Amino acid sequence: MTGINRSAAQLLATIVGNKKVGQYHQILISVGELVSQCKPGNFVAISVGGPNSRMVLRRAFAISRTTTSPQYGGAIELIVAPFGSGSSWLCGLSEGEQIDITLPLGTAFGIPTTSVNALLVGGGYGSAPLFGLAEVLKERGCRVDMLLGASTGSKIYAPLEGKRSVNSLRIFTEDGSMGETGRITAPIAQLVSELQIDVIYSCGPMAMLKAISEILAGGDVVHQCAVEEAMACGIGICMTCVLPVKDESGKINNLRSCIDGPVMDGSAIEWDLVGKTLVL
Amino acid sequence: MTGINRSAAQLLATIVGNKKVGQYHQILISVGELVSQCKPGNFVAISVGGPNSRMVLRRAFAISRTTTSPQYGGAIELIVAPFGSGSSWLCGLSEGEQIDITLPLGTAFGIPTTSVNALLVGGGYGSAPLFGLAEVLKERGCRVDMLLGASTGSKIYAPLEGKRSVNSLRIFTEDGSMGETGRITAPIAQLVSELQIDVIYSCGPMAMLKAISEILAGGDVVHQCAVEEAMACGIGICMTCVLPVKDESGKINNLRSCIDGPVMDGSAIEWDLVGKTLVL
Amino acid sequence: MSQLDFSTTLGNAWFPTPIFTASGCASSGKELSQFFDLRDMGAIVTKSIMTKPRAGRATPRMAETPSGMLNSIGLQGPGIDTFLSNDLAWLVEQKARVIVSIAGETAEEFASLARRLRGVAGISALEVNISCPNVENRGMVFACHLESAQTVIEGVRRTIGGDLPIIAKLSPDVTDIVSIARGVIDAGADGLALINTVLGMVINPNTMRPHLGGRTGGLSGPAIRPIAVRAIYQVHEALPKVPILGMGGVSSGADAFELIMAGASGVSVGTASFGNPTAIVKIQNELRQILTVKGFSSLREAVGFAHRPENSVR
Amino acid sequence: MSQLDFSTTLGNAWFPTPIFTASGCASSGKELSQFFDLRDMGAIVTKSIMTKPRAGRATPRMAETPSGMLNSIGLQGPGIDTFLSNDLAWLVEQKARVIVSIAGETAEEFASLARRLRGVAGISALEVNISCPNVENRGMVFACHLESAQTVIEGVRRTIGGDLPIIAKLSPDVTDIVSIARGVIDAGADGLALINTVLGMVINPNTMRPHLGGRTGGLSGPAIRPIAVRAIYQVHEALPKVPILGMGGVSSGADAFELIMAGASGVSVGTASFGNPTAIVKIQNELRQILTVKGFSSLREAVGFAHRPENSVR
Ligand SMILES: Cc1cc2nc3c(=O)[nH]c(=O)nc-3n(C[C@H](O)[C@H](O)[C@H](O)COP(=O)(O)OP(=O)(O)OC[C@H]3O[C@@H](n4cnc5c(N)ncnc54)[C@H](O)[C@@H]3O)c2cc1C
Ligand SMILES: Cc1cc2nc3c(=O)[nH]c(=O)nc-3n(C[C@H](O)[C@H](O)[C@H](O)COP(=O)(O)OP(=O)(O)OC[C@H]3O[C@@H](n4cnc5c(N)ncnc54)[C@H](O)[C@@H]3O)c2cc1C
Ligand SMILES: Cc1cc2nc3c(=O)[nH]c(=O)nc-3n(C[C@H](O)[C@H](O)[C@H](O)COP(=O)(O)O)c2cc1C
Ligand SMILES: Cc1cc2nc3c(=O)[nH]c(=O)nc-3n(C[C@H](O)[C@H](O)[C@H](O)COP(=O)(O)O)c2cc1C
Ligand code: FES
Ligand code: FES
Repeated sequence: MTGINRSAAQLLATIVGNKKVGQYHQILISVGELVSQCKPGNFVAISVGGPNSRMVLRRAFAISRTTTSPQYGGAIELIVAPFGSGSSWLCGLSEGEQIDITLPLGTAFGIPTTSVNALLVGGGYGSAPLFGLAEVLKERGCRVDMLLGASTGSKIYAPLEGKRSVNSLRIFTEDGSMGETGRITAPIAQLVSELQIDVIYSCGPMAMLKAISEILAGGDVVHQCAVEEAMACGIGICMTCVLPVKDESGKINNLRSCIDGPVMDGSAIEWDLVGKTLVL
Repeated sequence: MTGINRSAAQLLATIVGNKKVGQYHQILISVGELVSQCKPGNFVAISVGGPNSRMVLRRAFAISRTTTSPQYGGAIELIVAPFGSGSSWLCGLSEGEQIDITLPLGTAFGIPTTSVNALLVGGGYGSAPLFGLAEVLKERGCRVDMLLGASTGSKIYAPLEGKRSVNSLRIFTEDGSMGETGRITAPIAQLVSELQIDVIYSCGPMAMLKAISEILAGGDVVHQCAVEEAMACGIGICMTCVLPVKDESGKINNLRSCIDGPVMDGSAIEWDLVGKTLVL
Repeated sequence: MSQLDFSTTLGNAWFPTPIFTASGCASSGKELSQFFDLRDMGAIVTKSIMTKPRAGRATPRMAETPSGMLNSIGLQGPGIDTFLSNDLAWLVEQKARVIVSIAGETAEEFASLARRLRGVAGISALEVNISCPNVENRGMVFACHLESAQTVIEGVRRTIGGDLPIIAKLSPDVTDIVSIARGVIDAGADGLALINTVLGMVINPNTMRPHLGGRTGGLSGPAIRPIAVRAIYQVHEALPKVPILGMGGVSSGADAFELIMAGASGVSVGTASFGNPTAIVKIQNELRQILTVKGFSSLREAVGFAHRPENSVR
Repeated sequence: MSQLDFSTTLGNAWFPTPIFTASGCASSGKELSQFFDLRDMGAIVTKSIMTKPRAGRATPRMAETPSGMLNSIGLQGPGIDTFLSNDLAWLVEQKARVIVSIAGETAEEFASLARRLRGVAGISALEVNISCPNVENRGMVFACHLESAQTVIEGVRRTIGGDLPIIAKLSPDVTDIVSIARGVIDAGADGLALINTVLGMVINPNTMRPHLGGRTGGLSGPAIRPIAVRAIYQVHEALPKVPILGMGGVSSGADAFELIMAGASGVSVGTASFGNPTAIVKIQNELRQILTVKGFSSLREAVGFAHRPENSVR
C-alpha cells in the first residue's frame, strides 16, 4: 500500500492548449516543475464547473504525456472525452483559463529494469497514457507492440508521433470504421505467444481489463492494468473507489484504486467480486 | 392587481455590450422587437451561472433604457452592481455570450397625461431606469429635476447623455467624494415646495423609498417608487416578494412586488409593516 | 413518438400527461398561462388553500441555497370563497385540469374545506397538504405524527364521499415515512404526494440572525432530489399499488424519469418553474423523449421500474 | 488578527482551532498530511472504527448529486486492533490531536470499543457514531430511536468513566432531533455531533436501478447545509449548554461561521475535502478573518450568536 501521494501538490494551473482530436479533446496544462514527478499511469484530479458549480467532486484524468517548452515550461497533456457535465466543461475551456488541479496522483506503471517484450493494450481514451509509456519502455530497450480498440474510429486515439515509439500498432473497431473489425481482446492470446510477451500494460474500460486478465489467467505474463473506478476524492480519504484485491497471503481486501491504483496487478484483482459485497 | 405579465416572453438573448462604469457594469442585451414592450420601471429576470450552476433562481434587474441599432436591432441596457455570485457572473460575461432572460416584467412608472413637475430620486444603481423615464417625461412637456445619491462617488450612476434630459441634477454622497455631502433625502422637502413638485419617481434601496414616503406623508405629492424585494420567481408564482399595501378601502394586503410592482404607490405601502407578520 | 401512451392516473383521475405543477409553485395558474397553455400539462396543483384569507409569514420569505432554496410563505392565500369564485372559476374556464390543494390548522378545518369542494365541478383530485402545523397540538406538523395525519385524512374522506381522489401530501421530516404513508392510506387516502419541503434554516451573515421572517423554512430544488427519490422508492416498495405524485428537485426530463422509476405515477414541478417559467413544457418534452428512446410503450410501464429484479425485461 | 482567541472546547477537551475533519472524510489523516500539517487544525476525527476489519458495501459507492453527493461506504475499516497499532499510533507520533469515532452493530460492541480506547494516550474525545444500523433491532438506525440511542450512550459512558468527553453523533433523519439530543445527553453524552448524512437515493438512468451498491446512501455536501443549520439551531436552542460539533456542507469560512452562529462550538469538514484537499486550511483562515472583521475577540462569543435577541450587543 502506497499510503500517501508523496509528490502530490495542488495548484492553479493554466490551460495552454485545447485541440479537438476525433471525439476527444487534447488538453495541455502548464504545471511547471511538477512534470518531472509525473510518470505514465499517474492521474490528475481537476475541480470542475467554476466558482458557482453544483459539481462538488473533482474529475480524474490520466496524464497522457508530459512536455516542456520554452513558452509555457512543463506541461501535462490529457485526452478527454466530453461525456457528462464535468468533462464537457473542461473541454469547453480556452487557452489562458485557469483550473484547480491536484497531481500527480496514484501509482504508475512499473518499468522493467531489463529489456522485455511488452504489449500495450488501450481501449478508447485509455490509449492516452500508453504512448508516453511506450517511449519509456523503448528507452529501456524493450520491444513494444500496441493494440488500440474502440467501438468506432473516432474514439481511437492514436497520435502520429506516438506511432514512432512502437514496433507495431494494430487498431480494432467494433463497427469496422477504422483498422480491423472486432474486439481488441480477440488477438491477444495469439500475440502473447507469437511475440513472446512478458508483460501487458493495459488501460481502458473495466470490462476490457477483466477480459485481458481472464485471457492471461494461469500464465506467466505480468498484467499491469490502469483501472477506472468512480472516485470521489482521488487522494485516498473517502473509500469510494475500492476494488477487491488479493494479497500475497491470498486474503482479499477492498483496496482504494486511487492510491493503491490506478495501476494494479491485473492477476491480483478479483474481477468476479467487483461490485459484490466482500465478506472478510 | 395586474395578474399577469401580458407581454412577457422568455428568450435566449445575446450580450452585445459590457462596459465598466464606476462600480457598475453597463450591460447591453439584444432582445429584438421586445424593446417596444419595455417601459421605464419594468424589469428583466435573468438565469445566472450557466448550465452547471448551483444558483437555481433568476436575478431581477431594472431595464435602464432601450435602444435600437442597425447592428443588433433592439436592445435593453442594465446597470449591474457586481454584488454577490449571480450579479458577478453576469458582469463577467463577454460580448457574444447568450443568456436566458424573461422580460418585460412588472409594472411601469405611470406617465402623467398632462405636463407636471416631476422630481426623480435615484439611490445607487436605482438611478438606472430614471434617465429613460426622464426622456419620456420630457416628451410629455414635464419639468424634470433629478437627485442622485450613494454612499460614495463610484456608486453614482449618471451617464453624460442622461443629463441632457433633466432640468437639473444634484448629486449627494455620504462621504462627500462626489457632489454635495449628505443623504439624498435631506433636500427633498425643500425642493418639493420650491419647485412645486407634483410627482416624485424614486428607485433605490428600500430605506430610501421609505424615507421619501415619510417626508411626503399627508401631502399631495404623488410618490411612484420602484421597490426591490427579494424575488424567487419574478413572475408572480411564488409569493416570496410581498409588501404590505393598503387598498382603497383601507385594507392591508401582502401584494407581490414582482407583478403588482416593482412600481408601486409609495403612500399605499405600509412601510412600518414591512418585515412584520400581517394579520388579516 | 406517436405510439407512446403518456397518460397517467391518480386514483380514478386520468391525466393526459404525468407532469403537474407543485402546490404553491404556480399560484393559481394564471401567471404561468402567459408562458404556455395550461391544458398541455397533466394538471395545475393549486397553492394550498385555507378557509380564511391569510397574509402569510413576514418577509424575507426566501433564501437561495446551493442547488436549492428555502421558502417561508406561511400559506398566504385568498381563502376558500375567493379561491372558488376567482381562481378556480378562471381555471375551469380555461379548461385546465385542476388538483386542489387544501391546508388547515385543525383536522376540522380540513374537513370543512373538503365539504366546500365536494361537488364543485372541474376538480380532478384533492391534495391534502398535511405538512403544516397543527395549532391544536403545539404547532406540530400533522404529517409528522401518525395519529394526527390519520385524523385529518379520515375527516376528509368521510366528508368528501367516494368519488374525488384524495392525495395525502407527506413531509420527509419523519423517522419512518413508510409508516405514515401506510397510515394515511388506511385512513382513506387514494394516493400520496411525496415529498414536501425539508425543514431548513439559513443565518444571515450581516444580521447574524436567522434570515427568514419565519426563522425556519422549507428546502426545495435539486438539492433535495435524492431525498425525494429515496422516499418515493421506500413507499412504493412497501405499497406498490398506491399511486404516488412525486416531487422534489425535478428540473429535467431525466429527473422526472428518475422519480417515475422510483415509483411515481405523476411528477410535480415546483422550484424549477421559478428558475424557468417554461420548465414544465421542457420537462414534459424531455420525458416523452426519454421514454420513447428507452423503448417504453407507455408511461405506466416505467412506473416503479427500479424495483424490478435485475434481469427482468421491459 | 493576533488578538482573536480561536480556541474551543468540547466537554473538557481543548482545541486551538474549531475546525476538524469529519468522520469518514479524512481516512486516518495520513493522506491529508501530504497537503497540510495536521497539527494546524482542531483535530482529526477518524473514520468510524468497529471491532473487526470490515470490507464495507459493494461498489458503486458514490454518486454526485446537485451540490452534494451520496455515499455508501458501509464503514469499511481495519478493525480496532490494526487501528490502534497503525493509524492511531501514527497520528500520535505526528502530535496531531485526535477524536476517535466508533461504530457498532450492537450496544455491546460500542461499549467494548470504548473499553479498548479507555486509557489509550493521545485521544482528545470519543465520537460515538450511532447513525448506523442496529443489527439486533431489524437494522434500525440507533440514532433514529430514543431508547436504542440512549442504550448505546449509557453503555459507553459506563465503560469509559468520567474523563474522555463523549460526543454522540446524531442522524437528521428523525421526526424530532431535539428529543434524541436530550435523551443522549441524559444518558451521559458530553456533547453532540450534528449532523450525519441524510438518507437518499439515486437511480442510474442506464441500468434503471438504484445506482449505489447499497441502494440507499448518505447525502452530504452544501446541499444539506440548511438542514444542518436548522438541526444545530434547534438543538442549541433547547440545550444551550451542550457543546455541539457541527457539520454538513461546510466549504467556506462563511459556512463554518453560519454553523457556529447556529450553535456549534466546532465544525467538521467532510465532503469539501474531497473537492479540495486543502479545504480545511482555507476554511480555517477564512473563519479567523470573518470573526476578526466582525469584531469578535473570541470564537466562544460567536457560538450561538443567532439566538441572541435582535438588539443584543456583542
Ligand atoms: C483514474 C481515472 C482516470 C481517468 N482518465 C480519463 C481520461 O484520461 N479521459 C477521460 O475522458 N476520462 C477519464 N476518466 C473519467 C473521468 O474522470 C470522468 O469520470 C468522466 O469524464 C465523466 O465525468 P463527467 O463529469 O463528464 O460525467 P458525469 O456523469 O457528470 O459524472 C458524474 C460522476 O460520476 C463519475 N463517473 C462518471 N463516469 C465515470 C467513469 N467512466 N469512470 C469513473 N467515474 C465516472 C464522475 O467522476 C463523477 O463523479 C478517468 C477516471 C479515473 C477514475
Ligand atoms: C425589481 C428588482 C430590480 C433590480 N434591479 C437591479 C439593478 O438594476 N441593478 C442591480 O445591480 N441589481 C438589481 N437588483 C438586485 C438583483 O436582482 C440581485 O439581487 C443582486 O444583483 C444580488 O444578487 P447576487 O446573485 O449577486 O447576490 P446573492 O447574494 O448571490 O443573491 C442571493 C439571493 O438573494 C437575493 N438578493 C440579494 N440581494 C438582494 C437585493 N438587494 N434585492 C433583492 N434581492 C436580493 C438574490 O436575488 C438572490 O436570490 C434588482 C432586484 C429587484 C428585485
Ligand atoms: C415557494 C413555495 C411554496 C410552496 N407552497 C406549498 C403549499 O402551499 N402547499 C404544499 O403542499 N406545498 C408547497 N410547497 C412545496 C412544493 O409543492 C413541493 O412539494 C416542494 O417544493 C418540492 O418540490 P420542488 O423541489 O420541485 O420545488 C411550496 C414550495 C415552495 C418552494
Ligand atoms: C464518504 C463519506 C464517509 C463517511 N463516513 C462516516 C463515518 O464513518 N462515520 C460517521 O460518523 N460519519 C461519516 N460520514 C458523515 C460525515 O462525517 C458528515 O457527518 C457528513 O458527511 C456531513 O458533512 P459534510 O457535508 O461536510 O460531508 C461520512 C461521509 C462521507 C461523505
Ligand atoms: S477516491 Fe477517495 S479513496 Fe479513492
Ligand atoms: S417573486 Fe415570485 S411572486 Fe413575486
